[in-house]
Amino acid sequence: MTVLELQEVTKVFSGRKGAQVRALDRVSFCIEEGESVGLIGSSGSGKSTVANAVCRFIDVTSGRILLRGCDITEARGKALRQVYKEVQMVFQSPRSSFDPRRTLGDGVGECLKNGGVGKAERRERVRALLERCGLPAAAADWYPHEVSGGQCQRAAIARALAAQPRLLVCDEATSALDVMAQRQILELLLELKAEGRLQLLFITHNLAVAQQCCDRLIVMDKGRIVEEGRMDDVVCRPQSEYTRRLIEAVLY
Amino acid sequence: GTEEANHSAAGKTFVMGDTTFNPENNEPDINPHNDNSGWACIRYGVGETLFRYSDTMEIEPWLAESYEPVDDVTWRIVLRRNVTFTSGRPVDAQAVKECLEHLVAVHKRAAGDLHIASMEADGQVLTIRTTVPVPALPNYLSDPYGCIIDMQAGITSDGMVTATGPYKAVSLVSGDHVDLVKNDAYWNGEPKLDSITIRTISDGDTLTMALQSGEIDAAYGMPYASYPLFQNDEYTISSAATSRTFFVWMNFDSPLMQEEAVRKAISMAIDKQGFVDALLHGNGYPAAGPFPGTFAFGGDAAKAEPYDLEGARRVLDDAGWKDEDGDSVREKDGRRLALRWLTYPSRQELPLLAESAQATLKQIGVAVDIQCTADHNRVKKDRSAWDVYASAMVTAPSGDPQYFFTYCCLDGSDSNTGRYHSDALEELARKMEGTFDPDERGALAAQMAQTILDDHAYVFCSHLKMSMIARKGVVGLAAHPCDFYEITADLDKT
Amino acid sequence: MKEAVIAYDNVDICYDGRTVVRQATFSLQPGEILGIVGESGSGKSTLLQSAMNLLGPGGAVTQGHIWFQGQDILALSDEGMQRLCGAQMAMVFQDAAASLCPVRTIGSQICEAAAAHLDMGKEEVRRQTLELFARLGFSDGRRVWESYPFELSGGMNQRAALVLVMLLKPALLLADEPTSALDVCAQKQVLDELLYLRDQYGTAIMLVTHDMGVVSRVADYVLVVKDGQIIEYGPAKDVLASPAQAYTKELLAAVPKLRRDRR
Amino acid sequence: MTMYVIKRLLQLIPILLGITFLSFAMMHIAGSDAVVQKYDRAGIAVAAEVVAAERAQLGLDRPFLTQYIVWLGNLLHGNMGVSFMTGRDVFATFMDKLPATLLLTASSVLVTIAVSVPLGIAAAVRRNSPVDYVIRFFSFCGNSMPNFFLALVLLYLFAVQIPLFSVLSSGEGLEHLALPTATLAIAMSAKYLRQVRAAVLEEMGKDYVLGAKSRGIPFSWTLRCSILRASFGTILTLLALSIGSLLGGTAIVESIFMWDGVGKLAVDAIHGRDYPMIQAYVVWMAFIYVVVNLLTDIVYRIADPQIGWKEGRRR
Amino acid sequence: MISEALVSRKAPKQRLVLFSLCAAALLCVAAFGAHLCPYDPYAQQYDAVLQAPSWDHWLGTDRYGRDMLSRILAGAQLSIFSALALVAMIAFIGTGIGLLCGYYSGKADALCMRLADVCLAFPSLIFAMAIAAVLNGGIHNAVVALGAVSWPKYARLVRSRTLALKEQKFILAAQMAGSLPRQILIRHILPNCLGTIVVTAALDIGTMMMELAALSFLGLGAKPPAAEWGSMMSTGRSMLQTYPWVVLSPGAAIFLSVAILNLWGDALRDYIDPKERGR
Ligand SMILES: Nc1ncnc2c1ncn2[C@@H]1O[C@H](COP(=O)(O)OP(=O)(O)OP(=O)(O)O)[C@@H](O)[C@H]1O
Ligand SMILES: Nc1ncnc2c1ncn2[C@@H]1O[C@H](COP(=O)(O)OP(=O)(O)OP(=O)(O)O)[C@@H](O)[C@H]1O
Ligand SMILES: [Mg+2]
Ligand SMILES: [Mg+2]
Repeated sequence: MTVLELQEVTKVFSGRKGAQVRALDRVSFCIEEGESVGLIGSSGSGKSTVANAVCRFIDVTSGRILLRGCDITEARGKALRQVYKEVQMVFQSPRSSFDPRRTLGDGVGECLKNGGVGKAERRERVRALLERCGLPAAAADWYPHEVSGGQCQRAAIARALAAQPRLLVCDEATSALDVMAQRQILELLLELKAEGRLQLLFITHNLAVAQQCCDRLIVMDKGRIVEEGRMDDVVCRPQSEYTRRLIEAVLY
Repeated sequence: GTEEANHSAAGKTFVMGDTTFNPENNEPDINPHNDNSGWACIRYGVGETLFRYSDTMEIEPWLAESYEPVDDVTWRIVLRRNVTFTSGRPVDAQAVKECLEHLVAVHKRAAGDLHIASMEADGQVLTIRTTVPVPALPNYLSDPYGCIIDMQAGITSDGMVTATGPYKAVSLVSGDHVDLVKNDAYWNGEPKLDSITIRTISDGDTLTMALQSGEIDAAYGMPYASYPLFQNDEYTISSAATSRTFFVWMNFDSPLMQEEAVRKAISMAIDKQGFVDALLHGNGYPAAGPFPGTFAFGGDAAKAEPYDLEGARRVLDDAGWKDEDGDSVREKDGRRLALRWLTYPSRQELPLLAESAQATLKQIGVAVDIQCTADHNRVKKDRSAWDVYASAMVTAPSGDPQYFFTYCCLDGSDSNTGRYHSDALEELARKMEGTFDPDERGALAAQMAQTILDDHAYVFCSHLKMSMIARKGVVGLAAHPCDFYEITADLDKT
Repeated sequence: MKEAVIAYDNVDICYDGRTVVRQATFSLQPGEILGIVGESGSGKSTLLQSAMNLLGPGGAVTQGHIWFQGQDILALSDEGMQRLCGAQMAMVFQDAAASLCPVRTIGSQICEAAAAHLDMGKEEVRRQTLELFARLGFSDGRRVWESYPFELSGGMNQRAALVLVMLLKPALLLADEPTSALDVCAQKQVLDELLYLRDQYGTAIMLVTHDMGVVSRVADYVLVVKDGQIIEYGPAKDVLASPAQAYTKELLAAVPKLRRDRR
Repeated sequence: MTMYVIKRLLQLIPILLGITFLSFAMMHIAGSDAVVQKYDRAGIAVAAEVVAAERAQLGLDRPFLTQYIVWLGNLLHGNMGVSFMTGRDVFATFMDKLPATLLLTASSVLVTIAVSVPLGIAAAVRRNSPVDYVIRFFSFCGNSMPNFFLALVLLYLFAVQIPLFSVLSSGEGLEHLALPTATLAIAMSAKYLRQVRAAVLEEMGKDYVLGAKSRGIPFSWTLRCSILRASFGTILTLLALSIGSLLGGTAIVESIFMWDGVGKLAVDAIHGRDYPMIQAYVVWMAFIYVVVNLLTDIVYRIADPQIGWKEGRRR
Repeated sequence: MISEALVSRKAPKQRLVLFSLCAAALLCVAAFGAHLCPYDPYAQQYDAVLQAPSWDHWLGTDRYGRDMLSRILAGAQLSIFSALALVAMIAFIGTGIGLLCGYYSGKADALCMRLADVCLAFPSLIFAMAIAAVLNGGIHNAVVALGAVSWPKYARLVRSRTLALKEQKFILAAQMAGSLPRQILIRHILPNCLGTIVVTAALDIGTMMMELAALSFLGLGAKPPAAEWGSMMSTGRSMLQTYPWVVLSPGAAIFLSVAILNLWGDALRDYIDPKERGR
């Protein structure tokens, strides 16, 4: 069954002085059940915009977004909250995604609280989640401005996982992490994936990382999908010129 | 240097600050036919009336030479011969007739007072016929609205008029100032100043400081608290008692107030002297009856209850009002002796009176709940909402005593706010209507005043003292009991 | 030996009494590139920030000295610091977008920085910036110049922030994960630019990164930090080839590698 | 943007209808009318017929709704009626006094900005230092002093004790503007500078301030170009709000300084139940508010690029 | 450097404690002031009117010969609590409306804001008079009347903050966590506006004391002989030159309360900002 489907999604930002930026240009793809999709592309190619559109942070200019067959292109209010039970996102800039006046623990525990989980249990679960993402349990009492970029990112991942989503959108979720933390998170994601609960839309610049956790790869350039295919096919036999250049530039 | 040059160019100038000359007071200009603007017209020496009040508030001729009632409804008025308007037109009966015709056409209050049916002009002789007998017609014609103006010269859009006074207006900004210059052809002596500016200064404290800084030569309407600043050799204060009276109305619709003992106790428990001395800083006179001592029929002509707390307590004790529950408020038959005292703040003295009375009444075991509201007129109409109403009224605006009783105390009175009724008073009032002789009217007035005092229907607390403060060197500026006359040909500055 | 551009001498750094960096000692000569690696939260950013006195209200250097071209940075007045910052040493923040003012365009912020340190006309600044933008792989530099930070993608902001400091040609560049949000092509261009900067102007660079590929490509020296402690410090080749510490070995082993063969 | 402005200006119509109706209704609820009020103040009693005649003359004997509709109809013909208190044309009187109030308001706002923005910033930048405490001390003083008190003290000091200025203003001239402006500006600055301080402090905690510092941008530049620009919205909103209270608060100052403006006119009209004049004032205030708020909203949107011209995103 | 760091981190808490104590003392005076009076605050004595401050009467006497100090103590309750109640009310209502309007911007928002325009533009005097007519006098109704026209200030202020805040990432994150709008408003947006609100509200206390005094002219405020500070000040205004203590004593009382409450507000603002507070 298809978890997520984008049909001809186009997004045009109109700038201040009337300038228009076509951030997405008729983007269509889908994520099947049990499948994880990697999204790569040069910076500014519209990856975050895809993520934002999927999570309904921006309204798309045209096209449809379907979640398990339901049209969520214009979901609002209650319907949107229903969507967020299934879809979660890890933001590119983790620090600004935490309320500066609340602790990381509050942030992570927010969806549990909304779900009616009691205080003591919530505390326990938050600590467990943080530890699972490689943070000390004490991190629950830290404020966003007090932690390092990587620590904040881990908390953000913990927050997203707290909701037990079916689809996790990771916008460069691991690029601020050191390699060991990165591996730890990837293992966690793979584990969840293996349990069959989680589908990933994984945005990254690190092909190697994408290779580890994704089954399929989509390559974007200038708001368009230039290549799509099974991971290994794309990596070993890139079809487009752009993908080839991308793969060749990998250093390690 | 230049200042002196200015001075000589403008001649002798005089600046007067006045708090009342403004639209808020319905005195937007000096056109006597517009609302209360006649006050400004007459006060500032622009206009003059046919008759005027003497210092003892008796009518004497002014622009008129003499008058006589021909019958109950006919008056013959002979005008002075040598008077001209500043336009140059002589003041004759025709001019006066035109003026009065216009007045009654546009000024509702004047029309209601004068009841003019017709007028005849013949040289200097004006004959006025009224629809009903108006014994006080000369008094009404002395009201500021009766200033005689030249209707041919007309009324300017600024509200300036051409009249007969020692000064004539040259420019006027409503609510700000009016500039006057000397009327060289004045009939009654030569004005001594070349020009006068009347500045509207609505705020008492600004007035104080303007006088202190020497920007004005004289001031009208000084706040009481400022008097100590001017009680020295640098300034002269001229005062006169006016008929503006602070008094209390008892509400005869209120069960509490229907009881004579309560009314009597209240009238004995208001410290009039203390109020005048401490709160008005001496700018008033304790009142006995409705009229001040400057009137022949006023002052001690009527006797009020003296201030006597012990006596008041006895009165209440005797009437069965006792403080049984120890809350220092008396009660009887389960009712507390608590008065609702209605008053309003636009006269600054009224809240003071209320608080003063509250304190003294407390001492005799009467609680007072003060409702001091700008909206008193509406509250007043609901006679179940108050027991005592304190107000400030001019009791004899035209110098005639009938006015007060007619409007405030009789069954048919429009303003008998407390629904007071007395057969004796009705009888006396009927008598007064048919009496034309001023002395007889005065005697009747004294009787009437005594009647209402004996009934404890009103408590007259104080008459206001009207004062003007002038810098040293200003002469000829004297307060007048009727508060109409300020600037005269005698005014001078050295 | 030339005078070091920057030298840390037994530096301890605390936040609220909690020591997060201990006894850091190292130095950097002009034209050298130092790669700093280590797990997240180990104090890398803190190390960089301390060089610019940017630790914020709760942080402080509690021991040791930081010498910049022979001056004790910790003893410098605010004005002295302000003169050094930007012109002599400049920093690219980990969260580049947040370090840019949200209500001003990229262009105006670049002009501002140039006006503070360079004697250059506005047009000239713009020309040079656009040139740099192009070299860093922007297809439409002019739009970036006129954009507000929130209108740009993460990587674009990061490169814009980099251009901002490269324009000033500082003697020391503190780069906190300058390429983390960049795709590999752009990353390559950025690294080339950094090397160019070093070669052309002798800029010394402290580079914090998680990407071992980046370290091996550009760094002359490597510093490995763990829990605020420097556990390994030496020439990049040596450290990468034969790490002395177990932790470093683990770190290297954990680097994900792209499998290019078909399974 | 043009659409936006047009839309907002169109909204003025229902506002005017609502507010004039409301004030009309309220004045009626408040009881007593112009005639009663007049005799009351004068302290003289008159015959009921006289009162009735005067009321009829002013149209006060008609039902309340009729009065309002008549007034509205006249307004559509560009006629705001004549004042109950002075018998003069309301519009002419009002327009006559408006420039004085505008001048006073404008000068006070300018002085307020000139005083409070720098001081507010200084207090924020040097917060919890002696400078900050001194500035705040004066702000508390200004805040706990009623306007009349300040006005009297200023007059006493600078016109009576040290005769720098005259007590009575004789119309134009900067020196006459000085004291009333000072009174209003001191009171307003006292509030405003604290709010500027708060807004600037808020902004100073943001990361980009550190960023600018790291680039060696002098703090004054950051302050001017970034911090102020970012807190501009809040500062401006506050300013717009205080312009309103300023316009309302000029009455007392106008009467103390003999400044012949609309503030005093309005208060007198309210006390005298001079409906046509009150309506003129209400219309004017509504207009001013809508325009000031519109301007703020426009400037706010220009200053904060993240808020677009569409009324924000709905969720 | 170390000590400086420590001072700046600890200070917000210390300041908050200090000013909270001051504020508590003020409220105690307000609550129990009536019992501390050296004289009967209502006893008139015409032989001792307008006496200058002396050992017998520390702050002098007023024109009825009442002891000023006693009156100020006795009036503290009414003055402080009514101003506090009023400010609390308008801050509460205004903030609520501002939050909703800012968050849900749309037709309702436009409507509310125009309503706010109307309220702001509406001469409060007229409104107060109407209230006086309908509800009769008394300080409670004065509070209601003033409240009804003063809330828009907070509404506008909070709305503009909300507009800016709701675009922030952490609000998006909260939405993702399934928080209802009301939860987002209360948990995230409100705390982030609180600084501005607290500062403005603390400032408003002095203003409102004066406004309440102005209404007493209409018969809406405190009833005589109650000693409300604002009214004491305005009724004594013309004595500024001759008997200054009559005006200055209540003025000083107002100043003191305003200063304490403001300092407390600032300290609170600093404290609720975790960046200032430290761990
Ligand atoms: N709010 C906005 N207003 C205008 N333009 C925008 C806005 N948000 C994004 N864009 C533009 O849309 C394009 C795509 O941006 P997006 O953030 O999706 O890129 P990305 O692929 O995530 O890049 P990166 O890897 O650098 O994060 C960019 O050109 C960007 O400038
Ligand atoms: N302002 C602060 N107040 C208190 N503690 C802080 C503050 N900033 C950072 N820390 C703590 O200091 C330690 C080091 O943080 P730092 O930002 O230097 O880490 P980092 O090495 O840069 O990590 P990353 O790679 O994740 O960015 C962390 O444990 C962090 O929690
Ligand atoms: Mg992105
Ligand atoms: Mg870091």
